[in-house]
Amino acid sequence: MEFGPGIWGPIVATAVMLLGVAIGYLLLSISRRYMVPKPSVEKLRTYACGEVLEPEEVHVESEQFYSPIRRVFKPFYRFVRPAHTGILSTYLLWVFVGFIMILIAIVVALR
Amino acid sequence: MAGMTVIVRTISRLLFPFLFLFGAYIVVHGQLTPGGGFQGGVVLAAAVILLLLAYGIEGAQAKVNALQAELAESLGGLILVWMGLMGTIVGIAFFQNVLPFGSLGHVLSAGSLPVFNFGVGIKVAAGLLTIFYAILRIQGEEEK
Amino acid sequence: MIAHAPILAIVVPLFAAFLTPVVSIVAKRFGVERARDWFVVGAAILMLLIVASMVPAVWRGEVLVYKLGGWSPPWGINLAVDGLNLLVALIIASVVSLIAIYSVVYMERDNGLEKYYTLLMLVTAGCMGVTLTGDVFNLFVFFEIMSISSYALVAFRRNWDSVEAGIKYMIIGSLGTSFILLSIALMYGLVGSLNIADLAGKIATIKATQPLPMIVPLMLTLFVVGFGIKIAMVPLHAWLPDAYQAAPSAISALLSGATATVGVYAMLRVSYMLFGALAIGTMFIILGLVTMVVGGLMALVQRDLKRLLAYSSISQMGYILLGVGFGTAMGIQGGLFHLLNNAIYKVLLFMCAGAIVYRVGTSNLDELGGLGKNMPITATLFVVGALAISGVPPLNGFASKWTIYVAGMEAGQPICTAIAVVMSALTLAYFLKAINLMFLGQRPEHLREVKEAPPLMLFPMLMLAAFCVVFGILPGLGIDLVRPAQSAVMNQLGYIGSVMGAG
Amino acid sequence: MSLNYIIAMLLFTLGIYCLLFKRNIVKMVIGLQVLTNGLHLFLISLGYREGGIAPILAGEMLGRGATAEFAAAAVDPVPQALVLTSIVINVCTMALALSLAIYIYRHYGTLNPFQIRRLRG
Repeated sequence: MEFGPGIWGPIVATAVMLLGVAIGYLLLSISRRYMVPKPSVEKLRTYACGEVLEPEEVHVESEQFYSPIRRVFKPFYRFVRPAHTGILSTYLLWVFVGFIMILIAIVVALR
Repeated sequence: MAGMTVIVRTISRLLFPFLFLFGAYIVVHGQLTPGGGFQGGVVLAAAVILLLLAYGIEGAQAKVNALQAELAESLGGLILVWMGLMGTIVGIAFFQNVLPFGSLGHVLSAGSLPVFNFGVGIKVAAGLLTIFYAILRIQGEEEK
Repeated sequence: MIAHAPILAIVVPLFAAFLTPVVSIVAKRFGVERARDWFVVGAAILMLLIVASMVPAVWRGEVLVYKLGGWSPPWGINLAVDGLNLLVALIIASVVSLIAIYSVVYMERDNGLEKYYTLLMLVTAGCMGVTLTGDVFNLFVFFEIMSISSYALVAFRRNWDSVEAGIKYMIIGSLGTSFILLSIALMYGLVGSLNIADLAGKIATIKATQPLPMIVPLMLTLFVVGFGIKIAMVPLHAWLPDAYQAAPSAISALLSGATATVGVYAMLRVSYMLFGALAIGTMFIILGLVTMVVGGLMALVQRDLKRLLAYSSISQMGYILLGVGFGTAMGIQGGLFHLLNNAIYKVLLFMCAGAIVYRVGTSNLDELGGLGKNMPITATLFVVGALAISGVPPLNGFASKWTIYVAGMEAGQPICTAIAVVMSALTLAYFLKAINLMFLGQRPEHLREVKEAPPLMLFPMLMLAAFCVVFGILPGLGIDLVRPAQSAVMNQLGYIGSVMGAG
Repeated sequence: MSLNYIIAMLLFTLGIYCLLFKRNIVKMVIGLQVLTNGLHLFLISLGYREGGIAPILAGEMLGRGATAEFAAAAVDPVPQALVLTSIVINVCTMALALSLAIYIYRHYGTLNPFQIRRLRG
């Protein structure tokens, strides 16, 4: 197996992972024996200090899901993302800009 | 689109057979003269499209309706692929010549080439016609 | 090997494409409309068998040269199959077979299906033609067949989003193909040949004997941009999210699994075989990194599942470019292995998205939730695909990404490798977001009655997920599949020798 | 002869200009066609030769039967075949683009690419 330095035996690793899953499941089932879960409507609801929320209201907004990461890459989301304007002319302009960039790169590389 | 004035109608009705003949001539003489399946097919399609312009879509569809055009397009493609396959069945390679060459300069010569030209001619004529019908159908939907 | 196998692999889908309208009319007359669908499935499987029959000969190291019409290579058109072609042809044939099976149920609510299947088979024929041909103009023609049919397929449903995506894809794509044509014209003017092997030999001679003509970098650029539009490297990627979002899911799967693969193949063939251009590896590395980062970060903030998958597909193309750009044996091996894996799990993920669209009617993440209880099998398969694409062991994505990382370290590019690892983690992040929003959480009231996807749609997805697991647990199997392709990429002289010697 | 190349380049540039600066889908499609026609002119000019004859072995050439003489006089037929193929492809592209433009107009009521931007981000 050409996987470079270190040891990676996929079968062994898979076996170990499956073993881990089995142990976890075993622990879970043992604990279930002592503490039988008693689901009730209140327990299944999302806790919001006693407020009753509809499932639609609890749903995380998909665009805000990773706001910390968005903050880290702020310049990207400020400049590159709005550049995907949806305007065909802009996209064609990108193609030409890309063309010129690649041309310069290739001329430099082949010289 | 209800068609055009009586002058245009008459002229295009008179012109239609000649255009058709000219297209057929170009297709059939593809291996001998400049031209061939594609060019002849375009002339064939232009003949029908002339009727379409003069008489409206009904006039053209009386000659060739949309289903016939689609079927003819498939037929042209099938002729092409089938002649190619004949090369593998009879000869040793795809697209190989399987028919006798005949004598140079005659209409029935050049082996499989006339058949290919015929297939391409049908396919191009029917294909262009299908394109026109399709675009006209979009327009028709709009008016409703 | 079946006699005439290389040409039959192209002719079978082409023949099926022309026959589909006829079969459709006949089937409608006899009241068995489904016969048309199964006819197409049969044609796709027949094509897969034909391609598979070439495997033993090619893996022995032969280059199968097929002369159309019996004309010898520099003069006539020829098909040349070496390891690289064969790998790509296998990927395309399997992907198309599975998508044909998937479409039988997925597309049943649309009308005009005989056109859908005709176009599907035409795309297949175009992909196969690009892959197997040994003639550069023939490659262009098949590339156009593939492109035009895929424009039509993207706009197949003719509602506002698919039409908008279609016209954007069409104009940008046509610009790309005219670049390719210009490059071919320049090449014909410079060298006077159209055969890939002949061209490669002659360009090598020109390079060896005289200072490089100014036109060669321009030719290479035109090719790279033309094929780069098809594989959507940044900044040529703008059409892709729109097209993948708006197309029917089966077509999104086809585009990501077949046409993008073909684009990578053509790029490899042209830049490595024709120009022997290891010198531009650095450019591929930079482009790959930019593609990876932009695709990944854009995917993170998407609201639509299919758009998210589209951006992640851009990101994965970055990995392939990175691996190929390293230029070492292991790098190319990793890149090609990732190409294979990408086709597997990307098609799987788009099929899962299609199953959700089929049952729920939307792919907007904000309107989904809690579907894990309704569609347990689809959810499991999506999780398998998502973990595979993020490179979680023991699935196949891990094996290929690891190969690329090792190649990067050995090529002395630790920073590039580090960026790739970080982006891999980001991939997991946005897929976890998708899994969370779709399958976990509380279920909105209107999704209560949603049922599991039909078995005929689940079958191809199960097959693909099985491949994900198999190539993950036994990566040696995948590497063995890829190794002939890698040695074919490196063995430029062998290709030229076999093709030119066949006359 | 070099006039051909100049005009081909002009057409190509004109096509690119149309694609970049015209604010109408149909005009952009026309620009695409102008661009490819420039390409076709370029390809045809590559195969042309001063005072060449059509590459068909017929007519008076047939009588003399001198293949070498014919080959020396005829223009290169390969670019012509390439251009013909490319024209066929262009017809398809054009037809598809125009029918898409019709649908665009129906859904959006405009052909301005600056207003056809519901898919973005």
